[in-house]
Amino acid sequence: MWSFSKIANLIHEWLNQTFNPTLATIIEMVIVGIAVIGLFAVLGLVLVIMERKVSAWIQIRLGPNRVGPKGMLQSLADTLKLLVKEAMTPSGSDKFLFNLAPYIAMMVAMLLMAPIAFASNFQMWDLNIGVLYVSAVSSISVISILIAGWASNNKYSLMGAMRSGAQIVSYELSAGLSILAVVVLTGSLNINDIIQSQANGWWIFKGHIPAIIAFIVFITAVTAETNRAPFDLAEAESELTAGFHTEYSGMKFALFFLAEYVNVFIVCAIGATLFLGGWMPFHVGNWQGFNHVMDYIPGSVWFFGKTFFLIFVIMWFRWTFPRLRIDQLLNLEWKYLLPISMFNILLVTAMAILGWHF
Amino acid sequence: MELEELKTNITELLPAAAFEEGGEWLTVHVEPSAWAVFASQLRHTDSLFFDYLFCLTCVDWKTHLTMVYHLSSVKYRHNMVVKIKIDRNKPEIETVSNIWRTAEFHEREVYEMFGVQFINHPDLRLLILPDGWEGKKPLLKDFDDPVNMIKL
Amino acid sequence: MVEELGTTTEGDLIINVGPQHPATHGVLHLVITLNGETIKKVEPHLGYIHRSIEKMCESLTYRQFIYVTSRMDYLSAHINNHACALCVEKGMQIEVPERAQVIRVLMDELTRIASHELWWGAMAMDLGAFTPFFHAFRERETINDIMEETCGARLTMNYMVPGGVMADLHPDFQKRVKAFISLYRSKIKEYDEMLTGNIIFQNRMKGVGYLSPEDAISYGCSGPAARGSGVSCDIRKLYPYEVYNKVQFEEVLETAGDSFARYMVRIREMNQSVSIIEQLIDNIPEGDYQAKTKAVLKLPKGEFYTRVETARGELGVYIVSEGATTPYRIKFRSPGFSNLSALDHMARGSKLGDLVAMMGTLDLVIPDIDR
Amino acid sequence: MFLVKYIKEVFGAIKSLLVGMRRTLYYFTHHKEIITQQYPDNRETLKLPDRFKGEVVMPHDANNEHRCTGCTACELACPNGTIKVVTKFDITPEGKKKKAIDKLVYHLELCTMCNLCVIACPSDAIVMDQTFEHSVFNRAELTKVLNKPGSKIMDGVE
Repeated sequence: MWSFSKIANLIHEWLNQTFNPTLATIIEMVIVGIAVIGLFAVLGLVLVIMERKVSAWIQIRLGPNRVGPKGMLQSLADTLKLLVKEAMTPSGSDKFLFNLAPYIAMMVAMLLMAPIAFASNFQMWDLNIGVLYVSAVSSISVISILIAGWASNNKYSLMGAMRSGAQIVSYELSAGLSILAVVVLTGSLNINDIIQSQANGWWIFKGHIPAIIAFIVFITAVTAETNRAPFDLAEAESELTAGFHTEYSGMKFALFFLAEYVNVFIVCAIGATLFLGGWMPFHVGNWQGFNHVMDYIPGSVWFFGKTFFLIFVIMWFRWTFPRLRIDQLLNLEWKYLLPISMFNILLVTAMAILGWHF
Repeated sequence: MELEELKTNITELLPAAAFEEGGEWLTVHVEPSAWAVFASQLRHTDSLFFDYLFCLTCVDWKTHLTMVYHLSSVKYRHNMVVKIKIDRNKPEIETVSNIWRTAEFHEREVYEMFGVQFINHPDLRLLILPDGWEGKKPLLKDFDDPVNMIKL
Repeated sequence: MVEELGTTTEGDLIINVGPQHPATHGVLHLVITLNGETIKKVEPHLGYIHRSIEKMCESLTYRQFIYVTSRMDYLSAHINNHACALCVEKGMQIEVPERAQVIRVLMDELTRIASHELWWGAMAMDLGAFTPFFHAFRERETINDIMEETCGARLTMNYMVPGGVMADLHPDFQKRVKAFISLYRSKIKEYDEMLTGNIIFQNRMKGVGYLSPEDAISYGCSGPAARGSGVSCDIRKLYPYEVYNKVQFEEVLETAGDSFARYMVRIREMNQSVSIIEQLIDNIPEGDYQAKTKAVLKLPKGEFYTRVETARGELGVYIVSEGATTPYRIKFRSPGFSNLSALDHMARGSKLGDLVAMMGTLDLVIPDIDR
Repeated sequence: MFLVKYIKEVFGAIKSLLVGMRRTLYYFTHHKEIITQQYPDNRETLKLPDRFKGEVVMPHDANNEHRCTGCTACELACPNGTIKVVTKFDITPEGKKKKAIDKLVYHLELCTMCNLCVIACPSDAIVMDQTFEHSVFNRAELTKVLNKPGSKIMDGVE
């Protein structure tokens, strides 16, 4: 069976034979870095065109259809436009911080890539606290938004940044708690262990209703954490023009834009890993024949299929719902999501102790 | 309320009121000095209860200005028009924005378009014209703007 | 709230919403004093699109000035023209043929639906839901096509002339209006599914921008803005013009006085308009579409005032005539101007996000406010 | 009870959201509902109604003859000064002087397509055309002379 892990091992072995181990590690790092940046660019292009097509079809439009076949190269053209556009720095801004903010946003998104398992044994960094790492690093992204809003010297930006701060800090909680539900069920923080534990069925099916509740809470919370509509208060086009990136243009804006989409990809990948089994094919209990057939579909296809399904759900949210107000947003978190997920953790713990899950 | 009945009621309130014939609605001419009290009476007298000021404007008659107030009562559904002649060289009249809140904006519009000073208006500033507008008031008949007005 | 609303103190955030802002739908400029996210004061600055239409009309003849009024409230252009034509007819005492009256009412109601459709989409977009905008345009486009076929233009029709309408109805008119009604009936349910019933939308609208009936009257609000507070002010019912006294329709009233009530008034008003059209579409009387009028119209000396109900509220046309071919003074009492004056009162103490909902449900059209 | 109310609230909210999502999913999957018109590509099929007010034109027949008598009714009817009629005097075969148009100048940039000139014209010399692509690179191109060079008035039009 064709798989990424074999190619990766092949390269690893060849490098170790040719160079000394230190050099080989450095070369591997460079390769991984380039691969991540490449993945970033491709993800950005694919997700932007996907978002535009999804929104167009929902809005009874055609969407981009002129550049390339069926408009598929539209986002490439957009990138080109953003690259040649003048990246302005407003005169009253804090120039260092203003230019730093987009890079922080990018860096956070890149760091989050590390523990994600794209296929069986195909992972940049298999660390034993993968899930904890993800939730810890993802909360750094608020810093880039706060810096951007503060350094712009624009009232709209500042308000957007402050909203975003309140929002991300509070939604971090329920996202963490819903992740914890799966951690309790598996008893491990390691992403590979979590995926392996779903070999006989995904947690969303095995975990009864509590897992479904955790999944819904997770999807809601990460939508808010990535500042996507209906929780896009940091941008809130009709209230704050463009929120924290009002003053950004050209490539600096593009970095924010890209970071947003990559963040969406990452949280959906985490969601797919935790609840839908990551690269693990669809297995049902002890139907050996069925499971065997499913194994013929490569793990990476499963992984990307699940992730893109979740991305579609998040886009579907965006093009259906109106935006919440800032106090309602916090109400939703503190009065609904947090109590529900806390109660849910209790249920899941009881379930895990009593072994009620499949 | 019928026209005649309205007329008697108003004569009771303000014996000096002069009525104009021929209009669709009852039209009353009032002296500027009597207006502030009369307006309050129109609004608060139970049998009249003119609570809806639906139009407030000014007409430049070259010799004088006339303030025109169109009043209506949501409760009784009767309408009337109040007209007040004011001096063109020193246009001044008491505000009614404390009685009908909508008058605040309408009076600001009349102030900048006709130059009428509304006494006791809470916030008499330019509303439509650009800040720092000097000179003639645009809706006066002798206003002339050779740059922006196109004569056909 | 500790601090006094309506004042500006040290440390307050003053932001300019507009003249270029996504939520103002035009060049409205609001200077907002904020304490955190809470609005303390809203101060409108107008005039960015002021063309002094009142002054312009003083140099246009009674036939010519009607077209300018399309540019005031461009979303109910037809109703504006109607008001002017009615005022001239009142002055000249022209008897309008029954057919022309019915045509006018049909066009008015179609315009009203088109205007409310656009409002629905734009308001949803203000609240962050982008999809309804395109769905509303689908229905509105059908009306625009009907208008284009009969009047020759899509937005600023100039179909009214003193004494009737400019041209007879297009032969396909009835067929196309019926097609529109069946489309409308099938799609209006989706509006409720997508927006009205949505929990986020209801939370954004309910209890936001409360306007008591007394305040609504005092601020001179009219149209859906006042009817949402339970103030009966539909000119079509109170002072019927044309054939409005011959058709059955209900004056839509909601009592809550908040943004959601104003929203519901407009949604229900669309249904009432459709029912008016249904009553009239098969009963268009035969006859002339225009009364015989003199080539040069001269209004007798005097003052004439007409009130009509546009999509946004009560439009008053006040003509002072000196017996010449042009009006001596003309005043348009535009609904938006008065409705806007209530915005400050409504917005104080609410959140910045609510301002968008309030402006959305007041349905401000800036050229109508500035004139 | 408080808890029952709370749970009902949550489920009601989720249901209302799902109703909206079902509607948008319907449109996502039903591409026949798409109403986009791809404008420059559909020029051939795009037909505007006959009454559409695009611009004022003066129809000429095969003999390069129009119906305009130069009465300036359109000029008087126009609210914006869009039309300027320049008249001249022709000598008729009988030797009489007759008023005729030299040029009918039409400023498209001032025109609001209000149709008042067309209904004012006593001899139906001008009509509204259905063109709508009016953009040009030079403003002067918007000032047009409606009568074609060398044209003359049709026989029998007074």
